Amino acid sequence: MLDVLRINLCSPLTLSFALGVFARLVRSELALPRDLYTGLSIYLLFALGLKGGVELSHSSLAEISGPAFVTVLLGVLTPVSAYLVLRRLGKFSVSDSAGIAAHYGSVSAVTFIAAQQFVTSVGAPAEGFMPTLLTLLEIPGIQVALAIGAFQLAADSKSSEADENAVPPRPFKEILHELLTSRSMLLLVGGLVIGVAVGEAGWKPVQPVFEGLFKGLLTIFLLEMGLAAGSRLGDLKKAGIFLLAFGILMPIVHGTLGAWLGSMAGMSIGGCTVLATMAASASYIAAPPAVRMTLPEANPTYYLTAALAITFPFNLVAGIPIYFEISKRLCH
Amino acid sequence: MLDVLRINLCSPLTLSFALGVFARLVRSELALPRDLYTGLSIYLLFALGLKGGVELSHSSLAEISGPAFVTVLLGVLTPVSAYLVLRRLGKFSVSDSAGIAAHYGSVSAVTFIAAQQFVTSVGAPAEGFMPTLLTLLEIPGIQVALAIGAFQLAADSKSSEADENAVPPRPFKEILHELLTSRSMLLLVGGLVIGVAVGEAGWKPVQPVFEGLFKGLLTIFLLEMGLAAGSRLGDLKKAGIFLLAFGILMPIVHGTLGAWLGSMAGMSIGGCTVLATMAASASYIAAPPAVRMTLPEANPTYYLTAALAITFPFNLVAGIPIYFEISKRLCH
Amino acid sequence: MLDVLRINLCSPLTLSFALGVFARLVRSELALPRDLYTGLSIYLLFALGLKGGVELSHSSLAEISGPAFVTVLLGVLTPVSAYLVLRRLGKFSVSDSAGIAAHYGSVSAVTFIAAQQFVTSVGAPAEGFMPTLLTLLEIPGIQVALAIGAFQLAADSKSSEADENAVPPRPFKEILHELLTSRSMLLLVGGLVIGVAVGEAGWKPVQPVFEGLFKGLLTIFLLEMGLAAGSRLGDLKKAGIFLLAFGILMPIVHGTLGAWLGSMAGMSIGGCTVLATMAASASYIAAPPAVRMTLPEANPTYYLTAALAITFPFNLVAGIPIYFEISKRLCH
Amino acid sequence: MKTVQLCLVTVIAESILKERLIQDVRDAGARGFTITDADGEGSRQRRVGAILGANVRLETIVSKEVAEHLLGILSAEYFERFAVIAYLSDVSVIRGEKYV
Amino acid sequence: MKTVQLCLVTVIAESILKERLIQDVRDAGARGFTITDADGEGSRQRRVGAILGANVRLETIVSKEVAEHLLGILSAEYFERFAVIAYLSDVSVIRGEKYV
Amino acid sequence: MKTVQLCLVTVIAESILKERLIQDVRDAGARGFTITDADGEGSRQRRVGAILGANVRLETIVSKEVAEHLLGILSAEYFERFAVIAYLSDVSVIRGEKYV
Ligand SMILES: Nc1ncnc2c1ncn2[C@@H]1O[C@H](COP(=O)(O)O)[C@@H](O)[C@H]1O
Ligand SMILES: Nc1ncnc2c1ncn2[C@@H]1O[C@H](COP(=O)(O)O)[C@@H](O)[C@H]1O
Ligand SMILES: Nc1ncnc2c1ncn2[C@@H]1O[C@H](COP(=O)(O)O)[C@@H](O)[C@H]1O
Ligand code: NA
Ligand code: NA
Ligand code: NA
Repeated sequence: MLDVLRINLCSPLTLSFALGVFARLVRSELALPRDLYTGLSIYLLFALGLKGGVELSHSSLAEISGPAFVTVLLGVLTPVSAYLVLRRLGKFSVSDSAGIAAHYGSVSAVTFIAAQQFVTSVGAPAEGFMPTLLTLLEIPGIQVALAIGAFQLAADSKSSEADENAVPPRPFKEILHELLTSRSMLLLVGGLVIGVAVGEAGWKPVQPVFEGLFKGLLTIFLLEMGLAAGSRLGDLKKAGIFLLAFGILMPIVHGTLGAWLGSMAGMSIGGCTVLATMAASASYIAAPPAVRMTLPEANPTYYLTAALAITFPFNLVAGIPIYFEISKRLCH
Repeated sequence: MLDVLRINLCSPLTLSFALGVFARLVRSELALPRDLYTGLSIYLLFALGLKGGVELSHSSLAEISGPAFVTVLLGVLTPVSAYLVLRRLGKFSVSDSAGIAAHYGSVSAVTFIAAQQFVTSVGAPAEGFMPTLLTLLEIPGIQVALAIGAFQLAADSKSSEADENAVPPRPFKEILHELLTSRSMLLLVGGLVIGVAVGEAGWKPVQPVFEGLFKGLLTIFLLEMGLAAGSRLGDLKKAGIFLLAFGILMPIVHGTLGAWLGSMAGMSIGGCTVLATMAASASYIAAPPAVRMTLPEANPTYYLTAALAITFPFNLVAGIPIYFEISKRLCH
Repeated sequence: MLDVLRINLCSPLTLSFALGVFARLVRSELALPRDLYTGLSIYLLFALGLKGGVELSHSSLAEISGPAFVTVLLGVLTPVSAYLVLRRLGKFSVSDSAGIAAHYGSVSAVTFIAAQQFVTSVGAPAEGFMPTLLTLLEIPGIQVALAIGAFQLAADSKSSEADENAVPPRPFKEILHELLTSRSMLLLVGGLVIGVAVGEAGWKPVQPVFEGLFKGLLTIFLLEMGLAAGSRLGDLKKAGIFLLAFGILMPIVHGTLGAWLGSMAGMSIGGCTVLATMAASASYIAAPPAVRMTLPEANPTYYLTAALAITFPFNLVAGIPIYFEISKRLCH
Repeated sequence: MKTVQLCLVTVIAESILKERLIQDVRDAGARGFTITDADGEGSRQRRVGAILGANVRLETIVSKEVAEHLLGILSAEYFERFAVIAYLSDVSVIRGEKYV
Repeated sequence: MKTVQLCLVTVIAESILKERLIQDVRDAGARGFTITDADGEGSRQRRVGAILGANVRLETIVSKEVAEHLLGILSAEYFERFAVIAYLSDVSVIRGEKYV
Repeated sequence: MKTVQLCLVTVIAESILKERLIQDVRDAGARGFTITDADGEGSRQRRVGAILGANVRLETIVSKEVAEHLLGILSAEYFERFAVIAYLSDVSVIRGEKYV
């Protein structure tokens, strides 16, 4: 376990995230150009899809159906559990609860990648179709949480948030369209399809870019993530002790659930670990804009701080190894 | 032939172009940052030049002179044929005809690269000096077409486009200077010269970037090309059926001409295919700004739609294999 | 010696710098997007630090202490010598002298890299801890020169530059903070620490990006440096003959001093050459903004032209080989 | 040269609203607009950087009526909930007919 | 603080004209200018993206005369054929002499 | 819609001053600001490109008093030594209380 933690802590990924946080703490002017950030996230999502597609071309529908089912199940369960905890125990407003829940119902691609790297490095690689599961998990969670929010707000008409004179112009099909055609979905799914279509033969010539550069560019991306997280540390106190606990305990609950469902679906230890990490992770690429647009009353400080400054580093440093240990016990 | 088509269709290049078009069709907000586009085109042109230079350092003047001559010949013939077809048959205005002809007289670097990839993948690599021919073909066609346009406009003084009170400030040497010092020329020619100077020894250390990453980055570039083409599909009806036919048939004519002249100059099947593709392709890097500046009355919708949304995908998908088949018959 | 010069001249680095200068001379519109420049410099500094850190993890404190000491010594001596020459012989104003001295007291990362490449290519690689010395030399020189400037300005209160009603808001600790938390320092030192922490094991997966792409991306960066230098050539006459001589002779003096101190500290020929180059080089990443902020009266035309358009190309083309010859004689 | 007095409406808003604002501007009857990227700070915290994007700055030259209409839409839809401000200034243009 | 009333000319134009506009601004007698990148839409279609570039937004603070002169150049050279608009507004500056 | 007349201060400055200017704007009492990147040319040479960065364009809507105060700070600290200009224009906003 300790050794496993070491592997994780001493990876360039974790450390360059830490460097980014540090840079903000010492009030450095270090910043990645915005276009570089956009370019890197486009690259990472597309590469993820392509590689996943090539690997998918080796696996049969039979193998996937089970894991796919439990993944969608996680996409429904996790936002609900997150919402209830935040609303009932945390006493957050409907909008805030639904907004945060949307992030924890979806999945963080970077955390997913870190988990993939981890299981490979400890010699328990995950199934080839994991990126496919990633695309399955990305959207439902957001939709479910936003639906809960909209429904609740409509319900308690006495609440100050009742007069929805701005939400009508945001019908659900519009939100769904935005999510389905969002950059991350298009690049992931598009990459998957292309990967399946071209197979190993077509993959070879582009492999140097989409596989060879992957970890290095991810390291640079994590520097930027660290900068973004670092600039949110100041908001931790605003977020409060409850959200801090939530950002650490909720992932463990969701992770355990994910590992268990994964083992039910007969996945390998590596696969369970990655699925657990997906369930435990909080999205900060697809979810934030969707929530901002649809639940503007939800306070971004809460969901961004929780997802980016609490849960992401927790998963990166301690979460993934924990989910690995849990998976080991569940998939004997 | 079918197999050849498959190779071409299932390449990541073609498919990520298609993904870009698809993204526009579903009205996705996916977009590459402008600086990424610029950076990628700078990389592609420079890498093209460097690699070409290194290969050029292996070939003798004797080998090149013939192919070089027919290339320049193509640079004079293709814009004239294009202009006449557009003006006489298509009844386009002088400016529009000259503007479109400038694009078809020049060459598309990306189409050129795709042809290079193709002939290599079918085991008929082109001569090492092809990038040199590319630089020879880029400019003359634009110049010739712009000259025709300016001359015609000056001639029929009764035409509404006669009062050239804005063209005088655009003397030809100025336009020529712009073209010769344009980004694409400098990077291509500069790369060639550097490549020749450093040779294999100097090439080795930079090869991982300028060769290793080439196809992968080109794939990303084609995603952007697809986005640009996709956003022009709406203009297809404005462009009209004639331009649609022109964008497919003119390349075949120019391609056949190119293949034939190539075989006359004793080039290999691969070389003829690439030369044919160059002749058949329409520039959308060097030509558009030159035409916009010099013939502002020419409607960009026509030349951009024809070059980018019709001819480019046609060549990418069907054109190149066709020129290959033609070349096979012409050279032996 | 001649052969050595050839190696240096025919490297893609030197030639693409030359291409950039040429592009400006022919008034081309070629320009790298600003974000690309920023991205590349972030990459180069971070990669430099990482690689240095991994190598540092192999060397002992004992080996480093001597070289580290002479490096800091150079950081104190070179700005002073530069200041005195400029003020006494060059009759430059206090601000201009201090401003230029700050650049020559610090070090140019790109020149450092070129020197590293050079000694490797001639088969006399430098010690693994050189990047550590780079970080030691970057800041002191700037600080010393700015201190001299501020002190002098305070002193001669009759000088027109006396009324320092703008400098008070720039206390030294603020300047020091800016320098210590500057992008280049954070990435270099951060990279070093990460490199040491992850060691060879963690380095492997990111090596393709941070080592494999290094020379190629540096080539592109030098294209931009060439463009920047080229756009300053016009200022050469404003800079005047003295600054031209200074930009060539001062480096030779500092280089000789560096080589000698290096040999005193028992460094290898390669190490002495690189240390000499560091002493001889003039910073144009860390120094310019620091000087601009702190000594606004100093004319940027002087320090930028001297550092970028005179000393940098001189070192790149002739300086490095010269320091190598000197080092060969000193470290028998 | 004969110029016409028109109204320049400048809107600064968080960037995720970009496409919606463009639609609102068209709906309000504007004949054109210009957009630039921007950072900023206001009653809400400093808007920079990656995750949620920064701001956009949208300018449109319109008639007094269209300006009024646009301000109406903006304050109804955005002012309370989103990081959005808008201000009016007088500008003179030639080819006045182009904008109304 | 004593301020002077001057004329701010803002020009929005398709980006390939950038260098030509800068020359025109200098020729018209302006002592300086500021340029930012922009997207936009007008009588011609939405100007974004890669191939032909988008727009530039050029500002220059000048005297009434220079402003008139500049508008003259712009409408003669560009208004019909290119995607270009220009508008005037009043601004007050200190150091008025700097701009004329 | 009821609007209030306020003062728009636009500052164009070399980009290394960005953080210092933001501080000055806050100190002067502004409630917010908007910043865009810009290139430019003036009495000092053309400001573009890499080494020292180009310009930033900062806008802040403030009361007449704050505007006066801000101009005072700017001219004391920057006008002589740095590439900085500033100008005032009148704008009308709704929610006037937001800015003062
Ligand atoms: N007083 C102001 N002057 C200029 N821009 C402002 C001002 N107040 C707000 N803004 C801009 O409007 C955006 C949203 O404002 P707010 O909703 O107050 O956070 C900010 O991010 C700024 O870019
Ligand atoms: N009414 C307007 N308000 C603001 N900007 C405009 C307006 N009309 C046009 N523009 C800008 O000027 C550019 C050229 O306009 P046009 O020639 O009408 O296409 C457009 O791309 C817009 O950026
Ligand atoms: N007359 C002007 N109109 C618009 N912007 C100007 C003007 N003069 C100067 N500027 C801007 O202010 C910056 C600094 O001006 P200067 O200190 O005169 O070099 C320049 O880089 C321009 O961006
Ligand atoms: Na999750
Ligand atoms: Na052609
Ligand atoms: Na030095």
